[in-house]
Amino acid sequence: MNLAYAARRFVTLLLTVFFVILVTFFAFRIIPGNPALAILGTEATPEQIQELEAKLGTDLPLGEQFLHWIGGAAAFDFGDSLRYSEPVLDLIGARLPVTFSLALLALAITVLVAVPLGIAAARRRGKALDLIISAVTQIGLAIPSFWSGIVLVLVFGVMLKWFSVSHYVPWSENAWLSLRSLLLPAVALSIPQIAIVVRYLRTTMLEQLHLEYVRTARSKGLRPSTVYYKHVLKNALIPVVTVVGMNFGEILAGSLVIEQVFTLPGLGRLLITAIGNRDYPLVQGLVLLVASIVIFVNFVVDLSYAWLNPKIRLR
Amino acid sequence: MNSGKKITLWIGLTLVALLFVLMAVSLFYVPYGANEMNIAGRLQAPGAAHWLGTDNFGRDILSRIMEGTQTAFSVGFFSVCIGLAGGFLLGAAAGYLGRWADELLMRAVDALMAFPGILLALILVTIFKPSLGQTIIAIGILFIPSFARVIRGGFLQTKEADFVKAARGMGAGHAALIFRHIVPHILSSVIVTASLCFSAAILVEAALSYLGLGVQPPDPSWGRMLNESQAYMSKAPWYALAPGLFITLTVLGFNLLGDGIRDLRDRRA
Amino acid sequence: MLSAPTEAPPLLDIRDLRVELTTARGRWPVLEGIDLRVEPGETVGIVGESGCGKSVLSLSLLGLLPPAMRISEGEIRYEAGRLPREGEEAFRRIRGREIAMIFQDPMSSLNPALTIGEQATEMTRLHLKLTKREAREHAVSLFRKVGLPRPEALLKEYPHQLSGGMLQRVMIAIALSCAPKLLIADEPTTALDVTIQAQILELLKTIREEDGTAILLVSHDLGVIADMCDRIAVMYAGQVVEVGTAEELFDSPRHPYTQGLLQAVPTPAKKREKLLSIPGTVPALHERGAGCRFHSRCAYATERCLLSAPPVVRVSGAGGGAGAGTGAGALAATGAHAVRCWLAAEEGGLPHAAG
Amino acid sequence: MRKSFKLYPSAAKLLAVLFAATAFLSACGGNNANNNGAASPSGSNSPSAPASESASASGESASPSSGAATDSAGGKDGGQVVVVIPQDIDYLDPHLAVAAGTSEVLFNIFEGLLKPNSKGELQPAIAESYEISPDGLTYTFKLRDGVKFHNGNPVTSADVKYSYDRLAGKDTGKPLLSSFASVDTIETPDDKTVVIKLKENNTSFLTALTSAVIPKDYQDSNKKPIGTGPFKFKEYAAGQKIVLEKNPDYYVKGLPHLDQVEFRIITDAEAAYLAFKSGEIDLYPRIGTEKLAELGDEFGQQSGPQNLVQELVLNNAKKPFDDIRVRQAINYAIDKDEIIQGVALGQGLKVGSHLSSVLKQYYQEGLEDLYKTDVEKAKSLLAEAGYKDGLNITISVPSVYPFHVNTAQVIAQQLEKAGIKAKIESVEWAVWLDRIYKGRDYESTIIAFDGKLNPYDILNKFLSDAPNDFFNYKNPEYDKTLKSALTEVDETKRADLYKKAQTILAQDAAAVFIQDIYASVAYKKNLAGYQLYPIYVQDLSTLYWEK
Repeated sequence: MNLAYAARRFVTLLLTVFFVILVTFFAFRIIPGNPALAILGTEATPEQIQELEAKLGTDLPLGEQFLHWIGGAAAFDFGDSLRYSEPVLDLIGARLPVTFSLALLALAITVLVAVPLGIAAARRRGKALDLIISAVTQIGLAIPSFWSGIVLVLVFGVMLKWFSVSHYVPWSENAWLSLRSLLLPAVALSIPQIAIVVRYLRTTMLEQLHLEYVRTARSKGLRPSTVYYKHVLKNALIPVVTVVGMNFGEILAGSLVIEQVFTLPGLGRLLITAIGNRDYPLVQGLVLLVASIVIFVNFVVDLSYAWLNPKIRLR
Repeated sequence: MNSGKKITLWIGLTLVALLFVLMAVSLFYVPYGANEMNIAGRLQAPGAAHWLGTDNFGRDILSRIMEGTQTAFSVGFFSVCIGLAGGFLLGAAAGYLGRWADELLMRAVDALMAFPGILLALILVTIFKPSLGQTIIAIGILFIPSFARVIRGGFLQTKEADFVKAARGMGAGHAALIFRHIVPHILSSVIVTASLCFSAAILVEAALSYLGLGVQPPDPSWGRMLNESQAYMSKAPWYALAPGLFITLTVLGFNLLGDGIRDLRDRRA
Repeated sequence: MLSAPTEAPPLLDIRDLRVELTTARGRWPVLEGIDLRVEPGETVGIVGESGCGKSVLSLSLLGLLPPAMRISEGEIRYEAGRLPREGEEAFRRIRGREIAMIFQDPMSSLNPALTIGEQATEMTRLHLKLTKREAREHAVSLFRKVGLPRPEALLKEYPHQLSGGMLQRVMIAIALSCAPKLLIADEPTTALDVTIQAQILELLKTIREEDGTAILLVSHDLGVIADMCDRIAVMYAGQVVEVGTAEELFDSPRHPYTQGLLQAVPTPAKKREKLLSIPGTVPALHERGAGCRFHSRCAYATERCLLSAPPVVRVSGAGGGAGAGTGAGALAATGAHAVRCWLAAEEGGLPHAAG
Repeated sequence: MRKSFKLYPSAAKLLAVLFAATAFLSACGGNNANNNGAASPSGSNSPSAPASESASASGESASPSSGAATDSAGGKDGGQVVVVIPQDIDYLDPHLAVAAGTSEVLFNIFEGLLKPNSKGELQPAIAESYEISPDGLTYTFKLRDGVKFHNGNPVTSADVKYSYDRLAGKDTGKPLLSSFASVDTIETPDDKTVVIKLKENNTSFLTALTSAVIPKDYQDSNKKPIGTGPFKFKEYAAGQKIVLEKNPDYYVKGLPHLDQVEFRIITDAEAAYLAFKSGEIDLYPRIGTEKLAELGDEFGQQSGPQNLVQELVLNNAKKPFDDIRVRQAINYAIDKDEIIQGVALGQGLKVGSHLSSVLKQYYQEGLEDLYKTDVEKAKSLLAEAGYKDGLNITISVPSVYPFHVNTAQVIAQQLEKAGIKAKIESVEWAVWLDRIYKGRDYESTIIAFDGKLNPYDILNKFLSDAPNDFFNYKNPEYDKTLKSALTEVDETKRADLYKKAQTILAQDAAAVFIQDIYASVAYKKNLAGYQLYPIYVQDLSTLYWEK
């Protein structure tokens, strides 16, 4: 039953990805814009353009191009970027670490900040601290992350000069500088996520606090902090992890916008440039990749939720 | 506890009402024309003549913010309408027909929902080409799955309820059943979703316009203003603060409103 | 004014305890005028239908009352020291180390996300300052003692992997791990099936005999109580209505409620006979009037029962001085058989001062 | 581009101003965001440029940019510089590269037989000297001694022949650069001599010889380009950066000063500005005027007019702009000064036709105020044309250029006063190129044109049969005038013909010629030796850090 469910979900997801790609492929080719022109600029002669089109293969019939692309994609060959004449996979591979470390850092910040806040709110439910936290999280949900990004840049990058604002340093080069270059965007990205997790964690904590094992733990004379952080948190986190997992897609998508604010050489900027250039293989590759990652993460989280639940939860 | 939850509702209502009034006023009166330029008086700091200062063309920021409420509200309203209409068709069909229709439609909805919103909006808006109308359509499409899910859930719940069965037993037609009996029962969930989607619409529009893909000049849009203000960040920080603040306030207002209504409903239930 | 049969101070001495529940509509007494003593090594049972406040009483002893409830009057003494009414820190020093507690449903009382070993060792590591390794060894020896198979392997398992009976043994082992002087067992067998029930009760008996641990056994099942306890307190609607030794209560129950409870106990003799159950239900908090709280279900109720609260009457007792006992003392007096009933007062029990 | 036109023998003097290495619309290449300032301005010979120029006697000067070379003492050398550029490059292969943004980078790696200096004058580079036959058909170049490729091999005539044959498309039949279409043969009598024979005279041919010389038979130009320039290619990360390092064997003594230069690609102007302010970027070419004003004294800066003409382009073939009265009315309605003040913050020079005053020799003065702002006149012209009750038009602007978008907003305001309602339509750059520039499907648009020192190459866009006449401008008289200018030997007469062509454009109100947008560059205070060029290049060889 579980296996059948998983299989059915998986097939659905494959179809989703295929559908997204189909739409992306044809829609982008129907709208105006010519990759050859975008590459060569205004000074190109019609001959130069034709020649480049022939070289790029964008002069072939659409169906043929699609079959060709799908055929390649099935073998993990996503073709060459029209703009950079490099394999799409290489380009994506070079940018993926940026977006990924940004998303992971944002995730880490989210967890580090949201967990104590959520617990504090649950412990002090109804008290001033709880109200303040809940007000702040409401605001956190409402602030557009690119705006908080702009403000962070202004304050920390330009006025205080504490952080790098454009120069991305890869982890491999210098972990500390890399962290510094990603910290501000990660903070901007994590603000709404923190708000979501705090609110969710507070609710699940409160649900957990009614459960009997909490009373048992207290009856053992444990310190309140042990009770909250060890006993309750571990249980409350299970649903929270699910929420975070589900939101991973949103973080990833949010990083697409934030990269623009902080000019990080990540997938988002690659995608926006690729759209501007009508770099079809690159756009398709990126959309396919992002869609696959998000959908796959959701799929895994979804399954783990269904699977973990009966085992971990009693009843 | 009780009053605490009501405060949410009241703050939300107040914020939304204030913004609504601001929008209503802007239809008839703005201090200066939103597009009226005064090159000599560019980038003035907030003061008596211009409460929120002026932008790089010497346009009054307050006037632009006020007219921006029209953009924000129309994006919110119309995209929610599109989402609601589409979501109602899908959700009602799935919930009312059940079985394979339900399975099929809900798989589609799941698929759409699994896709990050802003990315979808980005692709849609590129395909449709950037402008106010197309932005609304793109965002509206984004909301269809959320509404479909809520409406389907409501249908499934109420379809089996006694009063619906009774009505069916008394020979009520499909349309009558849906509109007279089921719809009123799912109304509150739909209102909550609408309210939350409204604020989401404003956020997405702001993000798209900020990326230069949404509403285009000279239409005053808060996101667009943020985009333009970035060039004058250190010289005229108020320019970037005002639109950001209004986006936040509007989103906050509708979020609180939605939460408040939900709390109210939950307590009644 | 009361003479205790033993020289040492009682292990636990509850005096005139009142617990209130605060709601939006006001404050309601959940427990009222509770007097109860537990001597070292003694097993005291608290019996009553659900909703009569047994669990609240046991929770109040360790400061585990829900946030909306608080002790508003009276005091609890432990080894002659007074326990605080609230305050997490003060209770923490007693919980687990001095007074341990086991609960009704072992499956929900253990943390589903932590291993058995983690839950079995954290208390000894905290209170007895054992090292991780010592704590594990200690836990293993306790697991053996409570009759758990393959104790080492158990440490690594999660609660959902064990059966209810095993879990309750684990709970008991954990509760005993700091060698507490008092074990509060709140319906320890209710959630278990009958054969397991007997085993657990056997285990509790062994513990009492081997370790000399005093046990406060809370149960709605008079049969369980009878089997285990030296003395029994019967609770009804937030009050102790009758207290006495097991023999006294079983041989000569004075309160109509106690009598009703006894008739409801299935015994081999009554097999096939229709069990008599008490008609009606325990009155809710806001339904408790000025008179006897049992009057609505009592076959002997008179107008007086409705109008004024019955006195506490001592019907016999080791300390048995005539007229002894205020309300606060009579029911608590160890060894005394006392009852809160107009009927007993009229029948020539030892009248309460107020009566 | 046009491939066949009649040419007369040209004098060597011509060179001073003929230059076509990088010729683009201002909008060129960049497909991404950019400065608030000009779309893609080229440098100009700014009066404040610190670099000195050697007197450029046409054929024989020692080095293309020797100014800084002579005084290069030991203290100047070393260090590295990070330069921000707004877009990625299209090809590393200099013969394939078309985009302006690429040429400005490759300028530091490659050289041709000739090379422009910062005044736009052509100087011998790989060639040491040259002669042109009186009939203008035979060019004889003598190569300089000691010029080496970055791989260490000396440059021979065979390399030159290979490179220019490749550009002329000798193998494929399709020239890579249209200027080479007129090449008949390239001969190499010896290692140091190159003789180029043309099929027909072409006054603009010499400028084509600034095209890069690459090693013979070298196939990896697009991966690891090898040239002869002051810097050699080190590393390219697509969309991120291009790193060059010092060419220690550069034939100009003492140049370059820097050990390494990095072109960092930051497509977002705001981010580039922040990076510059925070000190991560050392040199910010084409910084927006707004930003420049904001920088203050902490940074060094230069700015001046350049060869970049911004226009409101009107589709002459489309209603209502097919009516000259409408075009004139719009010209009257627009206040160029307000645009210069409001959008360029004064950093622009009013123009009256399709040529910048940078080309003094050919510039027709007095056209700037041919249509002095006059709302009433605009209204009456409109009424004459049958638009008494107003007119609705659409201005399509490439959304990647905030400068043009801002201009559109100001213009819309101005037109409204004359009863013209202008709707602004933002289009993506890719769409602009495809639909507007190539497809000519638009009413009006705003763009800037730049980058050439040869007036013919600038003005030929308006020729009726020009493939890029997206103005849809057709005027036989203009065609005749411009074509005769190309073949006119006499300098003065030729200049007059170019001036006449400008006047025709202005009188026909072919477009609204707004301004030559200043080029501005900002750099760290202790960075010296920067030279503004009137073309789209960055010459980093003369940069050095002040100690």
